[in-house]
Amino acid sequence: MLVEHHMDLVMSVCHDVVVLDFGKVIAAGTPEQVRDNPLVTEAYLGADVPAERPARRRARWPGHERRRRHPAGRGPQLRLRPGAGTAGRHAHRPRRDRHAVLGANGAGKTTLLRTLSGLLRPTGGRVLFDGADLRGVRVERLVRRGLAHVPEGRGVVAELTVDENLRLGGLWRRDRADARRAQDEVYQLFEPLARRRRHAGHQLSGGERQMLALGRALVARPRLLLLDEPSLGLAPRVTAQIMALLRQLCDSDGLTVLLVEQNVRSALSVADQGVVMSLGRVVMATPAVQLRDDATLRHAYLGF
Amino acid sequence: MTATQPPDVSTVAPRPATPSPLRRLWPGPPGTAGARGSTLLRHLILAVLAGTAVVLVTNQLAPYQNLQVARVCAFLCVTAGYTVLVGLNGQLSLGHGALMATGAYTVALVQQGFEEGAVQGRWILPLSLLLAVGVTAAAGLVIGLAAARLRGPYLAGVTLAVATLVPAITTIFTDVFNGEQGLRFPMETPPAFLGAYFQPERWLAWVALLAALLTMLLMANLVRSRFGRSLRAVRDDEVAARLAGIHVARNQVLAFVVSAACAGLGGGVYAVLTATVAPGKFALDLSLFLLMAIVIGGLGSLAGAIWGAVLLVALQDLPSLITETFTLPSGLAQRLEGNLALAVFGLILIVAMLVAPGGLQGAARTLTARLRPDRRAARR
Amino acid sequence: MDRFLFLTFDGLSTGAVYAAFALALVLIWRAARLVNFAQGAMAVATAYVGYAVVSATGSYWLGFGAAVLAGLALGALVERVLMRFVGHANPLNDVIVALGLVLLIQAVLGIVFGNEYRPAAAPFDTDALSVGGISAMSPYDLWVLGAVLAVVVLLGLLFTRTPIGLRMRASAFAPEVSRLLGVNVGRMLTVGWALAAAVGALAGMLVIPTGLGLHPHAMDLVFVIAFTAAVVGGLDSPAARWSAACWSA
Amino acid sequence: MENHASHRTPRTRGHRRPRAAGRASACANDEKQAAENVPGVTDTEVVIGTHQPLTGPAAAGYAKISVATKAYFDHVNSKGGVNGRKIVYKVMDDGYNPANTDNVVRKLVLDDKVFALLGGLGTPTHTNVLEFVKAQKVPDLFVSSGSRNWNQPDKYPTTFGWQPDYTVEGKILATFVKKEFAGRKVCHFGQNDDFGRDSLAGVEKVLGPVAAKQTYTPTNPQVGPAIGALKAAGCQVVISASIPGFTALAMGQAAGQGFKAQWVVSNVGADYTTLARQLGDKKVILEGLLADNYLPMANDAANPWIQEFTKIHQQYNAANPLDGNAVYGYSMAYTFVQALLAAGKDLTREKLVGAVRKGGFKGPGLTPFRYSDNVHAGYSGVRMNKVSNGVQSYFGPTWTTDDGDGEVKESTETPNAPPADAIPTT
Repeated sequence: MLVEHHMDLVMSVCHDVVVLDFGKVIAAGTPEQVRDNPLVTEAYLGADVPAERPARRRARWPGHERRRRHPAGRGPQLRLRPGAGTAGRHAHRPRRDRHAVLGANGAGKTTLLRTLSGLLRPTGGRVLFDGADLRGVRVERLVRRGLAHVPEGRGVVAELTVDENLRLGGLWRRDRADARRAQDEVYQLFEPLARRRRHAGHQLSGGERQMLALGRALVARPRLLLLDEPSLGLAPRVTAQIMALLRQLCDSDGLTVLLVEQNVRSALSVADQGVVMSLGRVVMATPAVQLRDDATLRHAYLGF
Repeated sequence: MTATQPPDVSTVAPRPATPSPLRRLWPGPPGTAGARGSTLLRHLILAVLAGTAVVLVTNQLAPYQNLQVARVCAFLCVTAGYTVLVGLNGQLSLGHGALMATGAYTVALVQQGFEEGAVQGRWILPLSLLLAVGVTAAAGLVIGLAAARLRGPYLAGVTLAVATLVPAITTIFTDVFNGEQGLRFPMETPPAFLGAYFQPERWLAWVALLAALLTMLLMANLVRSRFGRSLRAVRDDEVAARLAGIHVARNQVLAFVVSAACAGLGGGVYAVLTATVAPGKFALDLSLFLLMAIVIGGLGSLAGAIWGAVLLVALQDLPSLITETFTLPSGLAQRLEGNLALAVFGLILIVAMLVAPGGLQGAARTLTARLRPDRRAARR
Repeated sequence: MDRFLFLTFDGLSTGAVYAAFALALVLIWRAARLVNFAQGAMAVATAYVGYAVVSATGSYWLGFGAAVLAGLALGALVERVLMRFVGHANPLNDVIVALGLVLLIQAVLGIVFGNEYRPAAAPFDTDALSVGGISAMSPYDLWVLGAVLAVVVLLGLLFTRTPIGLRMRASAFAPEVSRLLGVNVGRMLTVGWALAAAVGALAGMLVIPTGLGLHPHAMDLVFVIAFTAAVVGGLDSPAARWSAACWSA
Repeated sequence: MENHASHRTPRTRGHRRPRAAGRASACANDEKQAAENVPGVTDTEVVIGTHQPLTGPAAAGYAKISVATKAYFDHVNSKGGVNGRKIVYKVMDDGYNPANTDNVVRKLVLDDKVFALLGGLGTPTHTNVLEFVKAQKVPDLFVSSGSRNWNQPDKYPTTFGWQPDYTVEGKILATFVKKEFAGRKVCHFGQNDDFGRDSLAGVEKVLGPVAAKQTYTPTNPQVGPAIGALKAAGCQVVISASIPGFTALAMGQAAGQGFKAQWVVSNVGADYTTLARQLGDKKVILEGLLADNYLPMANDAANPWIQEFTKIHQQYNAANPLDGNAVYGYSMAYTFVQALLAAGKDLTREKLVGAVRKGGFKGPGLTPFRYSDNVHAGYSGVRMNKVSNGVQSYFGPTWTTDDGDGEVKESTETPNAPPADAIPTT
């Protein structure tokens, strides 16, 4: 018996496949049967994000009125040159505001983000942000330059309260008043958090933790947001809400988002640009629309 | 690198019922029973060779050097078992000095009992050592049972308390243990057939050597046995070990008992070497020095245990060596005496940990690997 | 009954010192996940500094301040030049380096000051005050209790009420996340060590006048008791630690 | 090698093991050693050794004894040594840890091949090497401790004590207390080893059971509870067998608890200079302290012995104060030189042991030695002293007794004058 996430492997090795989703068997049969099951596709790729914005109210990027627009009217430019990262990657120049990095387990997506934010040291190449090389800049300084990274597993400090977690996000800022404001805005944006201010991080649900991690990153008023698997372990509806919010944040402001996702469909529903990685390399970078709509392409690069 | 192609499922044919491929992935030579037999044999040959070599060497040594050989062997009994516990099973005990004390006091009390009863015989020594192993193993069981629920610094804390409590017990039950002054029993003398002028220290070295070889032999086989593998499994991942069918708590308790038994034997031999025991010999520093010895030797490695045992003995001679080597003005000399050696030792510890955290054995391994051209080529 | 009361009061101030020392151990445990076996030796070293200042200036309070400052400096120094470079792959490495440091510090103290007990003056009378014919606590005991209480309250405020306290807690619990949020985790570690060593120095200054005097090994027993108390009480639960410290006293 | 083999053959015949080659060389070594001259003695040198707590918790004060002993030997060597031999005094640090004592004594005897051991310090430490010393037949002179262990000529024929043993001292202190504090409640405070036990035994021989007795462990400075118990028992006189650190601690605690009793302390822990140093500002509580001693007081500048010792001290040991520890070291070294002289020019271990057994040494001490063929104990008594106005000085008679049931009597010994340069001539 094999418990696996990686579909390539599963398809090549197994005769019988059973797919579980939240503890329920949603499909069983030969690999072919399973692959064609729409429920499986949804579980794996995620449901389509609803087209309309959340009805309650317009999501607002905290402080977007005050934010200085980037001179080019866009977010900062991110360059990845060949050789960057552990195995060397193809050149990749995202030119839009939202980039989804896609790929199977072990493709190097998380490594890419960790290299960008300096948690890992690149073996070669450069990491340019706003034209400046980020190599050699200490991780804790990057947030001052406008780069926020929400790590995989959400990174909520479980021992601290919601309020302390949020405060932590703005501690580095000299403008205490604005940090305070940003914090209030996050509470407005994520109402569940406001209700649980005094609760410790470990008392929150998965969705609340994701909100908290995202909100905490926003308190820093970043220009580039690196998001690692925000949908991991979340109910599809919560994922949808978060994706919608991301889209709004980018639209309403010059925030550039680099999103790492396994949940391909929801990621592509948000992204302008899709970047596919495999075995540590960027194998394709193309507009998200193309990846989303072209089944052959998706099939070829993402295994479905 | 090209894009990953979707798999062609049709080519995957049903496989015939062959033995699980996992079987082949499992490391180890084919034919397990035969392999184990040969391991035992290999270790046995190695032990006999090593023993013969050391015996030959002891014949050439002066009394004091033989005593040092004996001391190394006594400490080796302890460090071998200790390194298995800390290095392979991942349980940090700071109480092994106290376990040595248990063995040592058992030997002393047994021998004193026979002395008072005017019983003599060459069997008293092996019997008292056997009892020392038994009693210490029982003490190890008690501590191990408590320790099986504790991890990391908590275990260290409890065993540290043991290390300070056991010497204190001797001052509380003064009638039995004679407080700080400890117990004395008759010196072990060479058997008559070796001749009246046989060097007593050489005989002591042989006794200690036998104990050390026995311990090393048992430990070497244990490390490569099923039990040894489960020790490592528990250290690396308790949950995985549990899933693999290992009874984690039992495994840990057993590791503690085995290691305690070794400490008991070592402590017993150590007591025999001087024919005395006293709580001051098994104070907290001994436990800490034992730990340093196995860590500097290289945790979890039996060869490292030898390094550690040698280090422990060398350490005792360091102070006099340093003060003899340098002649200093008397005022300064008084302050340097003793202190300088400790300072040097502390510095060595720190530097060793920073430069060679794998211990001496790790450093030796790296060095030999570097010196061997074939390995180097293979690495490129 | 008199004696019982006396022992209770006597135990209270001794327990407070042990608790303060245990607190120093816990501070480093929380900040760096290691038990600082050199805590006792470091505290003795700072006490030597303190008493050197006392004998030079004649003022206990200057010496006391100097000891605490020396604690801050020594803690930061040990973290910056030593512990930072220890490989943390094996937690034992920290233990060994700390033990090496113990030997080194005690030997250096022995070389510089000699291996003899030096008198350590107490700032207050150590004679017990008599309340209704029962000798209860001495002014010195009161000072000890007050000082420890003040330290605990101040540390509590520091950790819960100030940005640096929040930073320290965050970097202890989740160092990587904290770095991503702009917290200089390395610096927080240094601050943690400095604070812990200062608390240890304070405990040393409080306990040494009640013992045999100033000596390179003066804190050995205190360390063992405090460590046992800290572990029995739970390195991660402050309330239990207090009761354990009082119990062990 | 060949000649040795011929000696050996009859002894080992029939028991030979296969490893003949190895054994042959082994026995050659052994016999060569046995045939050698007296260890540690040449025409120009005699090497002796000792174990001392130069570091560790017992180093306080006691570390200065061996320094003084060495200074005295330097002095003697500068005047030509003893019988033309210079004394080489090897001092090994054992940190008061018995495990180290084992090691350093074996190193001294087996490796450095010392002629004799002199003044090994400490009861728990030296107890550990008795069996070894006996097996090696090394003269083990003047152990620096008042335990009665050293006085077992049948069991340990080469070991000798030097200072008055704790039972002798206890008997004399108790006799004094019985006389001066008749009717008072007398209690005992002691170290929980031979020191405390032997002292208590001596006290109870004279006084009968004491009203209360408490002990302390030298590794634990918490003496509060023990002192509290003595106070609770209503003690009016406390006879204390404690080392200096604990005398100071106990008296400090007693003052702290408002426990006002007369302290009568063993000479081991009653050196005023040491106590005052430790108590600092609180040294006033030492006023009226009663203690005993058997050597000239270090502060007695009029004493001819102290005058001689001061000269030696200034030349060879100026870095340290001339206190009780230094006087101890000088006096013991003086006795050793006497024994060495008495052993004669053709020095052997047997002769040295014989010379001490013969006894009759006269030196700085106030009482005679007890050495004889069946007594290996040193000084036979003490004299009381008292601290007044910060000065510790003798008063009253000198008493002597034995460690058995012998009565305590006043000594008739007249003080000896030191020889020229304080170097014995006979």
